[in-house]
Amino acid sequence: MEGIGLKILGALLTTIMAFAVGMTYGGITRKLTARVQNRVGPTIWQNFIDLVKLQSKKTNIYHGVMGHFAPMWIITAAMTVLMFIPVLHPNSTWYSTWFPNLTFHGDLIFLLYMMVFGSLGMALGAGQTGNPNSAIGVTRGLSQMVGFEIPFVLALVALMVQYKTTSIQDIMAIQDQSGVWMMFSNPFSFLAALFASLGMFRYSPFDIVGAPAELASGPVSEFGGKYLGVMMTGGSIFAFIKLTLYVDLFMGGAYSIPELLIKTFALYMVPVFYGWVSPRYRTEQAIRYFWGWPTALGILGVIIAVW
Amino acid sequence: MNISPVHYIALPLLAAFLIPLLSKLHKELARIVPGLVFLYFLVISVVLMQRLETQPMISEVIAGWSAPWGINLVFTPFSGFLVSLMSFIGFLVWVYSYHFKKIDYMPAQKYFILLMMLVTGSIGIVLTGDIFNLFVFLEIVAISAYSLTAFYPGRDGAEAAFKYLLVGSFASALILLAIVILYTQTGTLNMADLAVKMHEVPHYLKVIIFVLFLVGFGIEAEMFPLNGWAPDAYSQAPGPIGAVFAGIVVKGGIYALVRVVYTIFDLSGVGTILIALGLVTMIIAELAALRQDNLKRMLAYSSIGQMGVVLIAFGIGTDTAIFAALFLMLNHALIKSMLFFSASYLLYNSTTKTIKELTGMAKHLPFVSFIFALGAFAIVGLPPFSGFWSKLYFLMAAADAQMVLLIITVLSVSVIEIIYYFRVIGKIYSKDETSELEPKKPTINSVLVMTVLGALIIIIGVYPDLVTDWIHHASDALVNKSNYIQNVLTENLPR
Amino acid sequence: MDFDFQNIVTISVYGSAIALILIGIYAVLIKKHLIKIVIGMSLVDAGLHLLFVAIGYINNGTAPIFSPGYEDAATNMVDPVPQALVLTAIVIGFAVTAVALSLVIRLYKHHGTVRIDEIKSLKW
Amino acid sequence: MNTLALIILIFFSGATLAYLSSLISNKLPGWVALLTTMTGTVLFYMSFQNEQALSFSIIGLNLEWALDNYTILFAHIIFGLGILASLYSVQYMQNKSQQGSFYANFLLSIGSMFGIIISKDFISFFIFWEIMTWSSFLIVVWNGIGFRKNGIWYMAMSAIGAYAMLTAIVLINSEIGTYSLQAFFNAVQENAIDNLMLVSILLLIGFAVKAALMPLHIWAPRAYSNTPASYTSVFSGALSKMGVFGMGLVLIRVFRFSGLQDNFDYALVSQFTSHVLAWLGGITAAIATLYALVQKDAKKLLAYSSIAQLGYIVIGLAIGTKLAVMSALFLAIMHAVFKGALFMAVGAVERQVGTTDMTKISGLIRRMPWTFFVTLVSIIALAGVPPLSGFVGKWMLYEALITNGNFFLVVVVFFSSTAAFLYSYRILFGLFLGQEEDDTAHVKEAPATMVIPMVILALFLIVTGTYPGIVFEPIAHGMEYLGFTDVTWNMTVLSNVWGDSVNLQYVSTTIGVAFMLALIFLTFKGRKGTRGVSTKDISTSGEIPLEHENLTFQLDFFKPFERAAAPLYKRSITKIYEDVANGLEALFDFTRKIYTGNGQTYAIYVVAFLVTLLIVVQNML
Repeated sequence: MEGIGLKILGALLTTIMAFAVGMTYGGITRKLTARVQNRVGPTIWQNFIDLVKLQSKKTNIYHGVMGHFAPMWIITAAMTVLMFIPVLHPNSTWYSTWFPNLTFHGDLIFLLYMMVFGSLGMALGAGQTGNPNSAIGVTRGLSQMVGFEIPFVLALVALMVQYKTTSIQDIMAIQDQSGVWMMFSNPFSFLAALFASLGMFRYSPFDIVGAPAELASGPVSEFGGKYLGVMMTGGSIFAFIKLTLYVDLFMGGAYSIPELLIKTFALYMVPVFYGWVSPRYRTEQAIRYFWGWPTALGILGVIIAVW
Repeated sequence: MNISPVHYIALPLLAAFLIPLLSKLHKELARIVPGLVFLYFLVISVVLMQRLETQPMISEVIAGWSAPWGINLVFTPFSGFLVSLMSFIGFLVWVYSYHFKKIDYMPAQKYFILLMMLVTGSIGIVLTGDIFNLFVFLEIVAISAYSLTAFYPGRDGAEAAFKYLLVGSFASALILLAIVILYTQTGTLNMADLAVKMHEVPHYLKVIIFVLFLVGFGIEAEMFPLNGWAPDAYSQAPGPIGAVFAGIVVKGGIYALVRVVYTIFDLSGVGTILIALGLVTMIIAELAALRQDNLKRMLAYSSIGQMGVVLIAFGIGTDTAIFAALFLMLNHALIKSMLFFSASYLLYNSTTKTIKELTGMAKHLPFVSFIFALGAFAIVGLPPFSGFWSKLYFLMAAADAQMVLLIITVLSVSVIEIIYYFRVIGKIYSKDETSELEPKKPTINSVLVMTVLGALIIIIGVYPDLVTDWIHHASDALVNKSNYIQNVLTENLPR
Repeated sequence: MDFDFQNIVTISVYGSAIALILIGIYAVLIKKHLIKIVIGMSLVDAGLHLLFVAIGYINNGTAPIFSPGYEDAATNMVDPVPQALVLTAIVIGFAVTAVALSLVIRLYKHHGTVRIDEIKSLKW
Repeated sequence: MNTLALIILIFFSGATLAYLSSLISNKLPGWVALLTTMTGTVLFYMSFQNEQALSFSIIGLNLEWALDNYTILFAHIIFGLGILASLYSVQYMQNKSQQGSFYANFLLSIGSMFGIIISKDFISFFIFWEIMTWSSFLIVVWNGIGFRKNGIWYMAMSAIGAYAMLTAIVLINSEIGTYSLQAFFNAVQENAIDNLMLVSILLLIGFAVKAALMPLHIWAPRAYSNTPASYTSVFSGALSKMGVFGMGLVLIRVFRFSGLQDNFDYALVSQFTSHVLAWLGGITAAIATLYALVQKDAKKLLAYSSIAQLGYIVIGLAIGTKLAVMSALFLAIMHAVFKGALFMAVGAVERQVGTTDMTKISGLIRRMPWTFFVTLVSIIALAGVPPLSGFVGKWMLYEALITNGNFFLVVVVFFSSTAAFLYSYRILFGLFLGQEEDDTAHVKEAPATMVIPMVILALFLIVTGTYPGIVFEPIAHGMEYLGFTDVTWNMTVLSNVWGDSVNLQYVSTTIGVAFMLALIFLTFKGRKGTRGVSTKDISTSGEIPLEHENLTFQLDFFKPFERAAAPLYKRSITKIYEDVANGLEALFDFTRKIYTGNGQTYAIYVVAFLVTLLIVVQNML
C-alpha cells in the first residue's frame, strides 16, 4: 500500500514540476522573443497569469462531446507519457526518492505512439467546433507531422538498432557506461532528431499550424476558458516531455533537477533561436524541408549505426 | 430388330428422303420426324454403349463384305463416346429449335432435313472404318453446313457459306489426294488395314500424306490458319446451328484428325506439331476474340481457341492428356452449345448482333442471361462447373510432360478468355443503361434445353465421376491402337 | 519402243490431270470473279478424279468383271475401286458445284457484285 | 455426418435457399442468410475442439478436409465477422432489390472461405478458392454499375493469381504424385521437389493477389468500394485474409521450417523472396496510404487503407520471426475487426444519408452518435494509438522489424502509419465532424441491428487493447501448427527478444485515471449555465459568420501534403496497367486483321500453310 501511495505522490510531483517547467519555458521564450524583436514583452510569468485568467473565466459554450473531450485527451496523453518517461536518471538519488515514476523501461515505440494520442484528440475536438480554420490548422499540423516524424524515427531507429534496445533507461545506462553522450557518439542521428524537434515545437518557420496571424490560432481557435486552460497545461507538459526525452536519449539524462533544467533549456533554445531568424514555411515547404537534409542525416545515422 | 450402328446412317437418310413426302400428309411431321430420328439415335447409343460392356467394340460390316474389303462401321468406346455426345446435342438442338419458323413450314422442313444430315454426317465420320467413306461423310457434313450457313437470305449468310465452301473444297481436294496416294501405296482403304500396312509406305510419302490429311481435316477442325471461314459461318448460320457447329461438326473434324494421327500413322514427332499448331490456333483465336464486337463471332473464336487446347492435349498424347482432351471435347460440346442457345435469344431482335446491344439485357431476359453467365463461368474453367475438371486434367497432363511454358501460355490465354467473357456478362448485367430492344421471351422447349444443359454442367462439375468412366474407356480405346486393328480385322483376313 | 502409244497416253493423262489441278488452283487463288473461282474448283476436282482413275488403270487390262472365260481376270484387271470412288467423288463434286453456284447467285443479289474482293462484310 | 462437410453443406444449400426464397419475397433472403450463418457458426463452435477430419475421393483425386489450430484461428475471423455482417446486413439491405443473388453469393463466399481453410489438399483448396473468387466477384458487380472498371480488373487479377496458383499445384502434383498438403510439406522437408522455388513463388503470387499486395492490388480499391458495405466488411476483413492464410503457409511452413536452410541455394532464394515480399509489403503500405488520404469517397479511402494494412501483415509474415508472425496474425485479426467495423459504420452512413462521398456529408456526429463512437474506436485502433488493440499489433511489428535489423523497412512502415493519421482524421472529420449541414438534419441513427454488430466489434477492440492475450492464445496455437516451438505470450504484457516490454494494463490504467480526473474537472467546473452551440455559432477571429457563409471544409483536404508528396503521386500503377492493357488490346486488334474477310485470302492461307508444312514437317518427322 505504501508503495502505491508513494508512487502516486511521486506522479503528482512529477506532473506539477513538468507543468511548471513547461509554463516557465514558454514565458521565457515569449520574453526573449520580444526582446529580440525589440519589444518589451510580457513577464516570464505571463503564461501562469494567462492560465489563471482562463481558469477563472466562466465557460458558457459547449461544442459537443468531442469539443469537450479534446482538452482531456491532451492532458491525459501528456500525463500518461510523463508517467512512462524517466525524468531523471535512474541511478540518481533524486530519482529513487522523489521521482520514482510509474516507469517500466520507457519503451520508445510506445512513447512515439502515445505522444500522438493527444494530437488526435485535439484534432477531433477542433473538428467538431465546425470552424473551418480549426480543421485547416489540423490538416496542416498532421501533414507537418508526417514530415518531421521521418528524421525523428530514423534517429531513434539508429539508436535502437545500434544498442539493441528499445528502452530509454537502457540507452541512458549505455551512455553512462561509455561516458559519451549519444549526441557525440551518434552525431548524425542527433542532428536529425534536432531538426525534427524544430517541427515538433512548432516555432517559426514551422508555425503555420497555429498560424497566429491569420488562422486565429488554428486548431484551438474555438476554445476558451477552462478548455483552453487545460490545453495550455497539457501543451506545457508536452514541451517538458519532449525536452526530457531528448535529454534522456542524447545527453545522458539528468542526475538532478538543476542539471535537467540546464540541459532542457539548452535544447529548448535551439528551436527558439532557429525561429527568430526564420520566416514561416508553407506546409509543403515544411514537409519538403524535413524530407530533405534531416532525412538524409537520419539515413546516414542509421547506416553508421549498423556499420 | 437387331440394333446396329448402321441405323445411325440408314435411318436418317431414309427419313430425309421421306420427310418431304410425309409433310404432305401433315405439316407438323416435318418437325416431328427428325426428332424421332434423334430420339432413336439416343436409344441406340444407350443400347450400344451397354453392349460395349461385354465386348471391346462392335464392328458392323456393310453389304456382306467383311473388312478390309467391304465398308465397315466401327463402334469403339471412343467413337461411341463421340456418337452419343453428338446424338445428345443433336437431340437438344432439335428440341430447342422445334418452333423454328413456326408459321413458315417450307424453310423449317429444309432446316430440319439439313440439320439431320449435318448430325448424321458427323456421326458417320466418327463411325466409319473406311477412309474414303469418311471422306464421303465429310462432304455430307460440308454440303449441309454450307446450305445451313446460307440459310437466311437476309443476312450475309451466302458470303460466309461461300468462304466456307471455298476453303472446304480445298479440304476435300486435299483429303481426296491423300486418299489417292495412300491407296496407290497400300491398295486398301480400310483404316485398320491401312494401319497395318503403313510401314510399307516410304517415309517421305508418309509425311506428304500426313500433311495432306492434317491440312484437310485441319480445315474442319478449325486449325489456324485454316479457320478464316469459321467465325463467319458461326455467326451467320441460324442460332442453333452455331451450337451444332461447335458441338458436333468440329468434333467430327477433330475425330478424323485424331484417328489419322493415332491409328493410321506411326510417325513420331507428330505430337510436337499438333502442340505447336494447337498453341498458335488457341492464341490467335483468343486474341481475336478479345476484340470482337459481334457476340457470335466472339463465341466462334472462343470455340476455335478451345479446339486449339484440345489439339494440344492430343499432341501431348499421354493417357491423362487424351483423357483431358476428350473431357474438354465433352465440356465444350455441352457448354458451347448452351452459350449459343442463350446467345441467340440475347441477340434475337438485334440487327447488328453486337455485344453493345446487350446492355442491360438481364432485366428483360433473366433466365437466358443467367444461363449465358453460367456457360461463361463454366467455359473459362471456374470450379465447381464442369469446365474446371477438364482444364485441371489438361494442366496435369502438361505438367507431367514437364511443359511449364505451355502451362503458362495456356493459362495466360485463359485470362484473356476470362476478360472477354466477363465483359459480355458485364454488359448483360449492366444497370448503367438498358437496351431498347424488345427481346423475344424464350419458348418453353428452349428453356427446357438450357435448363438440362445448365444442370448437366453443374452436376458434372460437382460430381465428375458421373462421366469420367465413360471418358476413360474412350481414351483407352483410342490409345490402344493394336486392339482396334485386331478387332476390326479379326473374323477375316486369311493372312 | 520408248515412245509407244500407251506410254504417251499415260503420260499425257497424268500430265493433264496435274495441269488441270494447277489451272484450277490458279483460278481459285488469283481470279476475282466468283464464277471463275467456282470453275477453278471444278477443275481441281476434275483433275483429281482423272488422276485417281489413271492410277487404277492398267495397260491392256480387262474390265473388273468375273465372268465365264475370264477366270484369270484378277491377274490383269483394272482396279475397280478407284473407279467406284471417282464416281462417288464426281457426284459430290457436282453437289458442291451446285451449291456454290447457287451461292454465287445469292451473293450477286445481295451484294450486287461478283468480285470476291468486294464481298468482305464479314471480317476480323 | 461429418461436421465439416455439414457446415459446408449448410452454407452452400443456404445460398441456394436464399436465392430461391427471393422469388417469394425480397425480404426473406436476409433472414435466410442470418439463419444459415448462425447455424454454421454454432455448429462450428460446438465442435471445433474435437479432432475433425474427412477424406473422400472424386475423379480419382483424394480430397481431405480437416481442422487444425491454424485453421481455427482463421475460422474465428470468418465466422465472427460473418455472423455480425449477416446480422448487420438484414437492415442494411432492407430497401435494395435483388437481394437473392446478393445473399446467395454472400453465403457462398463465407462457405467457400471456410472450405479454403479446412482444405488439406490443393484441389479442394483451389476449388473453394475459385468459388470464393467468383462469388465475391458477383457481389462486386452486383449493383451492375461501372462493371468494366470494377469487375473486370478484379476478375482478371484474380485469374492471374489463381492460374499462377494452379500452375504451382499441377507442378507439385507432377513431382510428388499427390495433391495432399501434408505430402507437399513432407516432400519439402525431404527436398524432394526440384523446382520448389518456382512453385513457391507461383503460390505466393496467387495469394498476393487476394492480399492485394503491390503491384497486384489494383483491383482492390474499386472492388472494395463497389460492394455493399455489409459484404465489404467480410470482403476486406475476412476474404483478403485468405491470401494471408496461404502466405503464412508458404512463407513460414515452407520457407522457414522446411529443414532446407542448410541448403545454400535454397536458403538464398527463400530469404531473397521473403525480403522482396517484405519490401513489397512496405511499399504497398506506403503507397496505399498516400492514395487513401487523397480519396473523397469514404469507402474508397477505407479500401486503400485495407490495402495498406494488408501490407503490414505481409511484412510480418515475410520477416518470419516469432514476434513478426505473431504481430502479422494479430494484425490480421485486428484488421478484420476494425476494418469490418469501419465498413459497417460507413455503410450505416451510406444507408442513412445516401452517399459516402465525404465532400457531400459533414457533421453527422450528433445525428449518428453510435456510429461515430464505433468509427472513432476503430480508427484509433487502425492508427495504432494506445490503448486500443491496434497499438499492440503495431508495437509487435515495429519491435520485430527492429530486432530483426530491418531498419529501413521500419522507417517505411512508420512513414505509412504516420501518414495513416491523415486519412484517419479525414474520415472522422469528413463524415462526422465539421459543419452540421441542413441537408443532413433529418438523418437518424442506424437501426439497432446494424449498430449492435458494430458496437460489439468496437468493444472487442477496447478489451483486447488491454488484454490482447485473449487473441494471443489462438494465435500461439496456430503458430505452433506453422512450426514454431514454445510460443510464449502474456495476457497483458508485450515483450520483444531484447527483453523490452510494455505492460498494457499499466498503460490503460494510467490513461483511465488521467482521463477520469480531467473529465471530472472539465465537466463539473462551471457546469451551470453552459449551453450547447451549433457549429454555425462560431467566431472566426472574432467575426461572426454570416447566415449563408460557407464554412464547410471538405475539398482538397490534404492539399499541402499532396503538393509536398507530388512526385509520389505522379506514377499511378493503375494507369500503367491500363496503358499496358490498352496497348495489348491494340496489338490483339492488329492480330485479328489476318482474318481479312476475303475468302480468297483464306484459300491462299490454306495453300501457303500446306506448302510450309510440307517443307517444315519433312525435316521434322
